[in-house]
Amino acid sequence: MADITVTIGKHTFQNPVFAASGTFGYGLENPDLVDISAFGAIVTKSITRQPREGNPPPRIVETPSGMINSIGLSNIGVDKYVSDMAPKYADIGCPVIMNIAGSSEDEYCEIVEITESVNSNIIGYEVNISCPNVKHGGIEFGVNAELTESLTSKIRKRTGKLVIMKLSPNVTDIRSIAKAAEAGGADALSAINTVYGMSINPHTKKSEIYTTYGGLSGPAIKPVGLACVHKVSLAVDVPVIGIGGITSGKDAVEYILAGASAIQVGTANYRDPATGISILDDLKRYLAEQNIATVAEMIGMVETYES
Amino acid sequence: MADITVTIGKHTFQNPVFAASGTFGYGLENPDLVDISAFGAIVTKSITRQPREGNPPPRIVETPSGMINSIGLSNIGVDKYVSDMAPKYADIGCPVIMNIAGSSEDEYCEIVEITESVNSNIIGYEVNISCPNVKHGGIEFGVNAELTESLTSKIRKRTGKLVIMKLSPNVTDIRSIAKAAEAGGADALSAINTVYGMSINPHTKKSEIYTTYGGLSGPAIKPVGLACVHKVSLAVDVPVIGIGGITSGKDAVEYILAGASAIQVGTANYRDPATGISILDDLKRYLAEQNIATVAEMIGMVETYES
Amino acid sequence: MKVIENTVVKSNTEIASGIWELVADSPKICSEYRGPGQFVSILPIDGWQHPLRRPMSIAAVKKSSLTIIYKIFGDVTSEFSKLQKGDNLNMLGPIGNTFSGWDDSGYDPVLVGGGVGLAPILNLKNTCADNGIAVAVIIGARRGAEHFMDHDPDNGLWLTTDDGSLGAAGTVMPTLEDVIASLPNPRLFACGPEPMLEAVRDFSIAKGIPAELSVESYMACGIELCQGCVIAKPNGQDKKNSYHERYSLVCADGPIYEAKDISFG
Amino acid sequence: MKVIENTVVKSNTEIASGIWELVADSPKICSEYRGPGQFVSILPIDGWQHPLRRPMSIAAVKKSSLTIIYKIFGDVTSEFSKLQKGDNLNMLGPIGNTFSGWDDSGYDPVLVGGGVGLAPILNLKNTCADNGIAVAVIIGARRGAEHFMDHDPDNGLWLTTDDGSLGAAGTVMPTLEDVIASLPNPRLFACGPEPMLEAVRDFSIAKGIPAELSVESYMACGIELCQGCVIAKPNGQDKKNSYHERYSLVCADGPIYEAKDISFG
Ligand SMILES: Cc1cc2nc3c(=O)[nH]c(=O)nc-3n(C[C@H](O)[C@H](O)[C@H](O)COP(=O)(O)OP(=O)(O)OC[C@H]3O[C@@H](n4cnc5c(N)ncnc54)[C@H](O)[C@@H]3O)c2cc1C
Ligand SMILES: Cc1cc2nc3c(=O)[nH]c(=O)nc-3n(C[C@H](O)[C@H](O)[C@H](O)COP(=O)(O)OP(=O)(O)OC[C@H]3O[C@@H](n4cnc5c(N)ncnc54)[C@H](O)[C@@H]3O)c2cc1C
Ligand SMILES: Cc1cc2nc3c(=O)[nH]c(=O)nc-3n(C[C@H](O)[C@H](O)[C@H](O)COP(=O)(O)O)c2cc1C
Ligand SMILES: Cc1cc2nc3c(=O)[nH]c(=O)nc-3n(C[C@H](O)[C@H](O)[C@H](O)COP(=O)(O)O)c2cc1C
Ligand code: FES
Ligand code: FES
Repeated sequence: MADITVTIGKHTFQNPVFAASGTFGYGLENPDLVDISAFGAIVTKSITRQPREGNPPPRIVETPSGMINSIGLSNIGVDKYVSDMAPKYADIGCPVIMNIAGSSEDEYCEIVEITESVNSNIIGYEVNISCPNVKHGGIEFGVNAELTESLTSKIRKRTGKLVIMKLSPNVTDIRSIAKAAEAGGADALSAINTVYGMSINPHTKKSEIYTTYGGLSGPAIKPVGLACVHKVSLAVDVPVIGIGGITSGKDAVEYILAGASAIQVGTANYRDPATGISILDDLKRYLAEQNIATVAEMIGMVETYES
Repeated sequence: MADITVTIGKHTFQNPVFAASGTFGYGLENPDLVDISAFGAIVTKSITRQPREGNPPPRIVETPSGMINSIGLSNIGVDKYVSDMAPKYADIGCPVIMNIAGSSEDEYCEIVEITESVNSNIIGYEVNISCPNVKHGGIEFGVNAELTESLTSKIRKRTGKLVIMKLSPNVTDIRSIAKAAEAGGADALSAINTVYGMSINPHTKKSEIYTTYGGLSGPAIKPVGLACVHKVSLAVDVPVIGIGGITSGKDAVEYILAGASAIQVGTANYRDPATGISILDDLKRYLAEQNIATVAEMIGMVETYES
Repeated sequence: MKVIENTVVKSNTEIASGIWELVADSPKICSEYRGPGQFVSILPIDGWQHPLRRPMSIAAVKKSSLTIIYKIFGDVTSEFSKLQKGDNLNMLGPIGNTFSGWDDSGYDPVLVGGGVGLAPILNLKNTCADNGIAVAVIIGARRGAEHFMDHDPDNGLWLTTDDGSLGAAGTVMPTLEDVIASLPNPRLFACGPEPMLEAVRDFSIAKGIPAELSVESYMACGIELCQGCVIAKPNGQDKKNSYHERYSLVCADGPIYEAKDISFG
Repeated sequence: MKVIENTVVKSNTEIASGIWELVADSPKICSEYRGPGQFVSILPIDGWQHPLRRPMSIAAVKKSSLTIIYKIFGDVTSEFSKLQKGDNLNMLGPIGNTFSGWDDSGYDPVLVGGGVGLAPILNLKNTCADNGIAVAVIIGARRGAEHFMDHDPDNGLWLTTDDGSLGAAGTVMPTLEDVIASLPNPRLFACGPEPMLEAVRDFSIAKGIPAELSVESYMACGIELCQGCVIAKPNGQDKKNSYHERYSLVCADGPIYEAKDISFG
């Protein structure tokens, strides 16, 4: 059988299929529906310094092959996360990556410091600098290379765990942000977070999302995520984690060929939180059919016409 | 019956439904399939200074609720356009907007000068500064506010006809580009051109587009176009023409409510070049049902929760 | 416990204008079912064009048969209406809490339903009947063609129509006032469009009558993952740093709420 | 003239493993049809999930009946296979040019088809038969189950399979060489997968035998609007500022090309 392990920073994951932030809760909500130990890793909902209610409804609307959300980082806050959730990860059989968001460098740093101060099974941080539906939820970092580098290096100083910066596609030049994160000391980059989108109800003439603009996700954005991952993976040396519209093994293969060392399943979890497991089965079948011995050698293997 | 005329610059159009550049040829290809005189206006394929073959195949691939193209501005060039095509517009019963693209200010200006030097039924220019699949096809202007303003003012100086700048969604801040185009003297802005996208064939492991990245269009990008149009229409005083994933009257209504004075139908023409006509019928029915007297009063009428 | 089950359609029929009843063989979900008020979330059958499951109240559970009643609203419900006996339909459920107190002999249950809010009300009505509990039922619709039951006040079933074409003219509210006038200890159970729920809510609070409302909200998951399905709680507004005090997750804490515990946009 | 027509399915049957034949009532397109080689472009039936029409060669036209033969390849052709008698199918056509010279009595037509390239070859074969023209036909497939005709060299029909399970083993090329050996003035007509077309092309050029190939390319519109469906022309490579000299639009100038006029990626 093919070797499906992948290495990011100093961690080797049993497989490259992760669950994406905000689409898998804290990993503890549906033990009966999904065997979490089958995943390469799970990434938690963004955790902030203080608990947050999130945005008023409507927070969700469906669009063609996609959906817009504006949850507004609703979460229990780092204190409660560290005291109530983190201990439960002791025996879930799957590495947990904590996604964090903040409105200032201090806030991000405090979250890391608090988490580092306790013993936990959290193996690293995915830093959300790309949330499109909260005014001060990190996006001001994600669109600015200098701020990205500075924030990355401050977090880097505070932890020996994995530091993964999560990039926004809503920028003119994602490569420059990616390079800044790498320069700041990131172990890896995740791409992409959601794309700015809007939807209107023609009957009520109202915006279908409270914050007017929200984040577009799902199959509709798969081509956008693939382009970003390919660009970023050529621009940096650290591993890239591919996200955006992944629903099948075929999609996962496209992302890995484009340059992703691992992938995250987002919106598809809402139809079935076990989607990641069927993706993994598809991926294994693909490797067998194609006689590919390791996932590692597939990474970035896409053949382009021009270079 | 409701008044469906809309005014852009000094032109009043019989209705707000236009055909989008690159999806309706030169407007002359399929006289039997579509009654072109029913449209508010048609926008031609981008015309360049010299004829262009365009990119090598593959140029097209389907994606979930969308498609990626990388045509590479294949066109007959301005000289032939002005001599062979423009005269045919004398009696097609529909205003024609000429879309132009170039790799330098001079090129754009020469195209305008050549076109201005002859008598024609062309009522204005839509300036493509947002083509994602040609290295020097205008996108370097569309991502830079200063270059946008300078190019707009140079074109403005050369024509009394409509000048419409066509914006790219692939930027961090579309408002700043929009404001620059307005400052440069544009009569109107079109938004959006296609979104960067990529697709890979897992069996061949090849890029499905020759240029690796192409432009994503179709229903998948409707939420992106709507968000851009809403943002831009709040940022500038000139009219905005909404484009992106419009397939139905419902879609057109959403764009107008978001702030579009007119809309363009793109990818949907490939299924049926008469889509614009059915959109118009839907729109009229909507106005009647909602007791709205004029399209003009609908523009930007969306009710948002926050302001 | 919630399960995802590939159910098998047993029947799918139009029971009133634009209103369909679908019965599916669904042994796993049925065995987890806890009572009227719960719902399932159904996978669209057109691939990924519509990424989100559609929540639908459970209208009946009989052995391994699960019934839903749905109104053709848009693309996905239109597709559902084409399903035929033997086709598969992927459901997630049962989701949510249940109506409570209807089996408390100190009360006289009054059930109010309207539009697609009919399913859980019918379910509760039939469950009460099975348990020998007498109830009053009021069902509203815009016009007679949308009703599929008979106006039969003598047997405790009142129909209303906005256009007066069947039963009492007007909304359910005047009929509700009439009905409770003769009941010593009414307890309300309502499900229907938001204006109806709001009217029932305000009325029940004003009169001090206990009421349970089944509410709807836009859902991406139905299983506490997305945080999308929130409804505002009137009593939790002011906390500065709080979580789930101002907003409640309908898929986890609902869809049944006491009238005083929710407010409408 | 091209038309868009809402055709009505008359039959839809699996004629070989994964290969389906669909007959539709299509009076408008049939009345515009000009001969073997032309194709239609068919609207997917799952809404906008698949935005692009699917090009399919015309396999036969009889009065107002139009036949296509399709292979289940992906989502859209899978959906097509579920169509039933009476269902609608929206087609745009007829598109493209036709095979030529097959009715020239100076030549001996040899038809070569493979995979989904079968449809136009069958069409040409039957049209020749209707016109009393004798032809040799060679059809290739990977395995016997993909064939639906009988290997019958005595009547001018050769089948080949890659795995040798039916007819001659191997590709169509050895059989083609055998067949033309006995013909005074062969003229080739081919449609099939790219490797087959390339082999026929190279062979015909090497032997100086005239050949027409029906090619495929990815199409967004089929009506000259998108400029997507290009194929490279070997003779137009060097112009600096040219339009449609290096690339030809398959939907406008094809799908039939003389072998020497095209090159493959
Ligand atoms: C708890 C609950 C129970 C419900 N029970 C029933 C029932 O018993 N019978 C019935 O006919 N309907 C019921 N609904 C409503 C039903 O889910 C919608 O009518 C259905 O989703 C419409 O889908 P559509 O594609 O046909 O229409 P669309 O055109 O997609 O949508 C029309 C409207 O349906 C609603 N809707 C669409 N998608 C969702 C979603 N993912 N989550 C919530 N709402 C959505 C929105 O209000 C939307 O504006 C219930 C909803 C909820 C939340
Ligand atoms: C001129 C022409 C004639 C054809 N005639 C036939 C025929 O007679 N019988 C037959 O079975 N097939 C024919 N094809 C091929 C047929 O169009 C594809 O098999 C079909 O589109 C597959 O669709 P799908 O959704 O099932 O598969 P998908 O999974 O979408 O696609 C599989 C492959 O089909 C091709 N394809 C998909 N969309 C298009 C498109 N819009 N334009 C062109 N190719 C596309 C691509 O190569 C793609 O990789 C023809 C193609 C062309 C260009
Ligand atoms: C409802 C919802 C909530 C999300 N919440 C978060 C979040 O809290 N933090 C974060 O970094 N990303 C969040 N995301 C983004 C996803 O992790 C992912 O980047 C994005 O949805 C694209 O992947 P997909 O198309 O597979 O969903 C959220 C996405 C959705 C749909
Ligand atoms: C095949 C194709 C070719 C296009 N060519 C041009 C072009 O030449 N010039 C231009 O300004 N826009 C071009 N566009 C962009 C469209 O005009 C439009 O902005 C975009 O497709 C979004 O609209 P849609 O989703 O309705 O297609 C092209 C789009 C497609 C799909
Ligand atoms: S529907 Fe997703 S949390 Fe309730
Ligand atoms: S398919 Fe669009 S130009 Fe040929």
